[in-house]
Amino acid sequence: MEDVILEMKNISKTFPGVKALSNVDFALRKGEIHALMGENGAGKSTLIKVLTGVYDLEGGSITMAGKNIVNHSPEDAQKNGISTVYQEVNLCPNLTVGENLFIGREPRKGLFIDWNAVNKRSKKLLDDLNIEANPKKLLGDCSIAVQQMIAIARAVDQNCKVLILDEPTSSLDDDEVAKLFTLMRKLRDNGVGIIFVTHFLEQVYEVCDRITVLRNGELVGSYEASELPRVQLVAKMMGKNFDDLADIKSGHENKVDMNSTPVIDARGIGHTGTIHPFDLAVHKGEVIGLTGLLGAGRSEMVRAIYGADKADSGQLYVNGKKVKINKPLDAMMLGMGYLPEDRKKDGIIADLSVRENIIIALQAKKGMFHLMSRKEMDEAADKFIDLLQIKTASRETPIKSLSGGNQQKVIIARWLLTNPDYLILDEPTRGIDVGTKTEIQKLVLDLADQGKAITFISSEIEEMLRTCSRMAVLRDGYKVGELSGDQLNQADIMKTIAGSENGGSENAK
Amino acid sequence: GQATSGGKSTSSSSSSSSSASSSASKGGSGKSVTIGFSQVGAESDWRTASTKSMKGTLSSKNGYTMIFDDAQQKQENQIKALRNFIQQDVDYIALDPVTESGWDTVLKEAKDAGIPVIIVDRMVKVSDDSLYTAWVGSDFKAEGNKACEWLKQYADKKGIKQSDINIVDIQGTIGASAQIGRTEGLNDAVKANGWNLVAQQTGEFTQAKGQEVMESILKSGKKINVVYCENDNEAFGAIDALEAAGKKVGSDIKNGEIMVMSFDSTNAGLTDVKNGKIALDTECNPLYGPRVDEMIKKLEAGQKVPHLQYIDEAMFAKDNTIPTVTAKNAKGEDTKYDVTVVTDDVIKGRSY
Amino acid sequence: MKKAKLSKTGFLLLITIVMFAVMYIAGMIIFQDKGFAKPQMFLNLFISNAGLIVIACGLTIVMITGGIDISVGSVTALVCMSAADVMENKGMSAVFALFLALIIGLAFGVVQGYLVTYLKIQPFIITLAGMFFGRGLTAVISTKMISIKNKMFLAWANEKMYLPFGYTNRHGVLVHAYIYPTVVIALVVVVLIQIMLKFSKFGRALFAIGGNEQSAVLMGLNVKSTKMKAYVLDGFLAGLGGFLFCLNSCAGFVEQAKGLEMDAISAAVIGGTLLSGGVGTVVGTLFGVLITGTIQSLITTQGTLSSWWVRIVLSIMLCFFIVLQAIIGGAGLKKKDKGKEKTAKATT
Amino acid sequence: MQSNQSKWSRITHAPLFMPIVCLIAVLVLNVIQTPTFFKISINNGVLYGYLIDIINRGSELVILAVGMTLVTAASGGQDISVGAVMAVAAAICCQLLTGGQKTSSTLAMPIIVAAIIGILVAGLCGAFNGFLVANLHIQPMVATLILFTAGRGIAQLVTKGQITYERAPSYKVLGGYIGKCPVPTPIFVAIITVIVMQLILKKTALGLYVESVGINGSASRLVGLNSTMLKFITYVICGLLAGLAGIVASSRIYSADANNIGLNLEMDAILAVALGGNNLGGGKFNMMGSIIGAYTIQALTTSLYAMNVSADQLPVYKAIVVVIIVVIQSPVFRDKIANASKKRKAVA
Ligand SMILES: Nc1ncnc2c1ncn2[C@@H]1O[C@H](COP(=O)(O)OP(=O)(O)OP(=O)(O)O)[C@@H](O)[C@H]1O
Ligand SMILES: Nc1ncnc2c1ncn2[C@@H]1O[C@H](COP(=O)(O)OP(=O)(O)OP(=O)(O)O)[C@@H](O)[C@H]1O
Ligand SMILES: [Mg+2]
Ligand SMILES: [Mg+2]
Repeated sequence: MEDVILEMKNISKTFPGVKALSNVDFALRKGEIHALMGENGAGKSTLIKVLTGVYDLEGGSITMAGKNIVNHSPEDAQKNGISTVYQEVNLCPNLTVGENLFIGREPRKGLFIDWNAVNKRSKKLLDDLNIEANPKKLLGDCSIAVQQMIAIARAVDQNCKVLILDEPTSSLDDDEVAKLFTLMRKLRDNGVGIIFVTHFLEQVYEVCDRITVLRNGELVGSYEASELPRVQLVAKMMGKNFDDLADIKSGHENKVDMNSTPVIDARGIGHTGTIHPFDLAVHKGEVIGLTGLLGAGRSEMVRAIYGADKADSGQLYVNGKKVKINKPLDAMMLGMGYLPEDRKKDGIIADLSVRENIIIALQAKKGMFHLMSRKEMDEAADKFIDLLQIKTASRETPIKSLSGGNQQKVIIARWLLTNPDYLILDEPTRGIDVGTKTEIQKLVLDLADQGKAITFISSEIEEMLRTCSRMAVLRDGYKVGELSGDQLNQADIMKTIAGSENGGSENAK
Repeated sequence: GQATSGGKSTSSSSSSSSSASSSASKGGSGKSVTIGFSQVGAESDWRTASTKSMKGTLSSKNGYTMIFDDAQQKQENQIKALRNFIQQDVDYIALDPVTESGWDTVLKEAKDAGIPVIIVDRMVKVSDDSLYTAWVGSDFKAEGNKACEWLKQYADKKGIKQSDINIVDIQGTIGASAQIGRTEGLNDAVKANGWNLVAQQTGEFTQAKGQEVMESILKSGKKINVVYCENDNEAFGAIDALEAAGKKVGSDIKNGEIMVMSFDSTNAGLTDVKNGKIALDTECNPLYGPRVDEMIKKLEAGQKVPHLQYIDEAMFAKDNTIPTVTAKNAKGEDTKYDVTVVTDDVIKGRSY
Repeated sequence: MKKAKLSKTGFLLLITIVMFAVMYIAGMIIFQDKGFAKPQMFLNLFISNAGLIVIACGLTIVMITGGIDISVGSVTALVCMSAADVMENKGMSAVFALFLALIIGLAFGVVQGYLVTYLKIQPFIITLAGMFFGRGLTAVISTKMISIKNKMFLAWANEKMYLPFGYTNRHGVLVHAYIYPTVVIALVVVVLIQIMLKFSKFGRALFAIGGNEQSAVLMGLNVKSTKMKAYVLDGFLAGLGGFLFCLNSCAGFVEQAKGLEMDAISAAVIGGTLLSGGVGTVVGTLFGVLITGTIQSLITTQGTLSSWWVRIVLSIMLCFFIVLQAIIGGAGLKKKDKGKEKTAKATT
Repeated sequence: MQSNQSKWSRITHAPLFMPIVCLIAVLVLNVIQTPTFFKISINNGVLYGYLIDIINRGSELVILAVGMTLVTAASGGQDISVGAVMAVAAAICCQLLTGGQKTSSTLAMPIIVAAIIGILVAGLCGAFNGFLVANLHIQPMVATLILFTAGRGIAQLVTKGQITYERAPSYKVLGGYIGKCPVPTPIFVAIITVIVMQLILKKTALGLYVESVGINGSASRLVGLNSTMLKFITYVICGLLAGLAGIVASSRIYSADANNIGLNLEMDAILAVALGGNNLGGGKFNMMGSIIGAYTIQALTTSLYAMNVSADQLPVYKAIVVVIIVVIQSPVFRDKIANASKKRKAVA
């Protein structure tokens, strides 16, 4: 125990109506990567925020290198050598990439900030981590994945003793995750203690030395990663045994009639500057996946169909009828639903309650003058809170005080409530725990069985393989292929993505 | 052409000139005189009448080119306008100042550029009086003095003890020179005559505020018999409030009527004087156009003009219970003022 | 692709400057015979607005943090009145008056800053209260106007600094173009603040807070003390600006500088500062002041509008300007985005 | 005991709790100063008393606050042109009634027609603001600054720079009394406005839509809401209500005073919204809070008159009371107090 650098004892935290943490103990050793695991809403982010002074310490103690410390703000935490990447990307969109990396610790020449040095050092930092971004570019103009990488770069560049990463990999693809892991190992070897939160079990076993599990705000226990088998870990997180994910597809028969009129038939749809004209047909009862490297244009493709970015070429046929979609409401009226990829920016309506967030899409579809009765709303909200097991103090709790994963569930509920014929799910499982992830995948297949057409986007190919009956592959804004049946395997997909005969994924370059 | 009161008044100051009634094109020469006129704004009917008078008299028909600027009640805008006039090389600058003070710098600039400045309406206070060529305007303190003197004599005549006068002052916008002068006049008289100043509150020169303030004062339950409103609009509001509360408005203080006094003497104000609702309306004359015209003519002809020139202002009442009052004028000299009885002709002659 | 590198802030600033130049040159052509082309006419924009420039700079700082301060007009009135009062009625020196002006500004900054930063009250409301308070206090000092006759003060106010050019006027007098020291002070303030915004930690922290306050906290910036400092600096500049304003008007009275806050806000916004925070420059603000000043000057030079038309034309021109800026800015930025995407793709 | 406490805490945390407490506090303060403050009597056939004054005089402010709340919620900014728009509506209405005369005691057209035209023109002003804010994405305060400046100019243009008097007794009804009814008409107008607005909010999804758009525009668009349209609508509503308030104010003085109707009322309306516990940054709103806020402000003004506070000090008191109210409403302050008392209990 001599090399424990950070120890938290008896940590508790209450929010109005929720006991988020009760008497949690946690210890981090020097030079280890320590996974913090738990279901959505288990209290992982809260523990981190208490540690770094975002929330006041209500009870308990924090010791670092044997010294009692109290962090009143992230600034204090940084001074004490703790640097953090929080769950939601927290950078300033109005500043450049370079500034975001160095703000608060800018290199100076005399009294003045040395902008040359900022840009040079940023460039180096970005290059070291293989991040494709110009230091002078505005952060707001970068994709979320890049933003997430930048947040990580900022955190690791500070000479810290403790590094905290709260779901840093949720928007990253495999290459980038690999880069991150290399970096994490290097830091570990230099004696930095790393707290790593993720819902990807493979990642945990790939890099972590120890695992601490939380459940419902309580500590379940800390274990050596090598001594805790995957199944047991999941069982500890969920509090019950859990059958592995591998086989959810069985039991669902593929009843898709490829000869029927497609529910959605996009012909030559495109949006200048983001996605080149593409054809895509989705049939009743079909789950079609979109895959490609980061930034390949998957999101742009579905946005063009849904009218989030108005398509400027091509035609769209819905159930064989030619339609014109100018705005999302048009698409909704035609029976579409769209779960956007950026939850914070495009998904949640932060100050509204869970109930209001669930019913808003249906209400918008019904129109201003057909207000749903309070009873209808309550019933709808309760039904989905129950169905998707959304952890919330009540249906009137503002959605912003839910944990990230539970917010995502609310957005899913929002679209299920509108009972769409065609549902677009852009990264629906991002930031969702294993148990729920399986639930969602099952749900997707159930919906397909009910005859809905679904487009599913995910960064995890395994997940798509489990759910999709067909996959479209994108590269650089072009649709480059479609795979189905036997072609649906890792190798073939990689080959198509890479576009070369030798297969295997290369760098995005 | 309807400058009845302008015609009636005689300059109290040294100028012995008879007012030149119609303006002829100056000296017959072809070149017109350029005059930059910076006006306060258009915040009241009174001001609008004043602007009209200036624009009407100093028109191209009469040989002038006027550059008019409206300052929107802001002194800083007037300073900007004056600087602009200087750059435009105007022949004269006429300034109706928003405020009395704060003109040193810019007037010096005008002087340096050799442009004569004529101040109208409000006086300016500068460290060096030679910074402006002439001033013509009203004296608000004298207005207050006159009105109070009238009230004192009225009470004497009707056998009302001065100490029984319970007066309410509905002030103008705090800080405006009209408010300052008229309030001062009243405060002096209250002290001198032993009146009770029951309440003093600003009505901001508007009817709505006048009404609101009057309502509130009435509810305090204090005894009131005179309301001193610092302009006509406030008087209208106060009268409405009084009548709504079941009070009778009139001059018969002894029998419980409440007397309303006012300033400005606009058309509507004089109508209320005639109806007996306003007991005394003290004039404040906005028709400066002919005066300025007259001065410029003299200056063009190389003559001297008096540095200060007060416009003489009348007082209007329903009847001639008090035919004349003697009160201190701006220079502290006792001066005799006539009280005019309002007739239909007087009202008709009011253009504003 | 050079243009694509221009940041949003830079782009808005460029629009502002170009539009100002276009407007001013148009004025010079149209009103050539009315002295609009004289250099002094241009300098007058600075002379008459020196105080406003400084005040608007302070306001820009708090606006960058996403805040606002609508008390500046009242603070100016209070500063002028107090300065006039201590010099004229208390017999103090002009130096003392200047000192007092700065203290008043700082006091407003500290109190408002504390309430906004530490009690998290909405800045609009706090500074609205500040606006009432300042105006009321001005009236408490004196409801009468006070003319400043202090020798030293007038010497400061009338100290012309002649420039080596000018024009010959109608009377044959050669008039040198001139400015007052206030102009120099105002320009120095603009430069200093601009440097501070661009090159100091504090300056960048202001932008970070305006961009996303919560992120700024999580990035470990000391948001509270930065915001507090912003308000204090704003207050200080309001005090200083108020004093410059006083040097221009040499008087104190209750109604002084009424509506100055709106002039300052619109100057800042026209100069490209966003009320929502995170974007802005004081150079832009300077041009904002010059633009509103030029609009006024054009109207005065034209000189035949009736009072109400002055207001209407003033706002039509303001409207034209704001709308044009919104359209050009919106379209330009959109186009730029697309350009950027293309470059991104090219490198991929 | 436990349940008692939680009940109490539920009450104290209700959204309307603080606004109501503040209103009551202001009223109670009055009773101490003016014992007759709550006395209501029948005088001259009508209700008479300070309380009636507050409710009566507060009517316009309430009407404005309703519109301002919606605008604030949807666009996260305020409409500062409402005062000027009131003047426009009043000017048009009176000018139509007098048939272009300066003064008239007959009606040139039915009052209802003139009033509706006036209100519609005000709605048009709102539409102009709405267009700038919603379609051109100009910041609300700047967009409405245009009509804030131009509005009174337009009103003066309509009335030719003079006050237009409509002395027909029937025109006084809206600002006075209906026949023998002892309750002033403006109270009814305010109540009807509030009821209609509450009905709209209860029976349609407008409230939810507006909140949603105000909180997250881009997410709202993706769930099918037309945020441009919604913002536009709130500005139109705000304009229409400002028009209504303008007509009431004009009827009180049976004239159109372009310079003074609604002067500075925009600031009070914004203050009312804030005192009602609403976030001026938009999002969730509380209409009743704003209404209570409006009455609080009127109560404050009326009480200061009742206490015969000298006019020049009035803004000082107003500022102090406003600061006290917003400070005790501030969650941070309440937390601090709660913590302090907890600690004290712990010590005991
Ligand atoms: N600001 C807040 N106000 C109220 N409740 C909150 C707040 N933040 C978190 N909670 C609640 O605390 C609990 C723990 O949340 P936390 O964000 O720590 O979960 P998590 O383990 O990080 O979950 P996820 O994996 O979904 O990110 C949740 O029930 C959540 O609803
Ligand atoms: N804000 C932005 N500014 C400029 N270009 C962008 C921006 N967002 C996306 N792009 C570009 O648009 C294309 C598609 O990006 P996007 O990241 O949405 O694709 P994606 O396939 O949905 O990836 P993922 O969902 O994994 O992030 C890429 O070429 C990317 O560079
Ligand atoms: Mg979390
Ligand atoms: Mg995407």
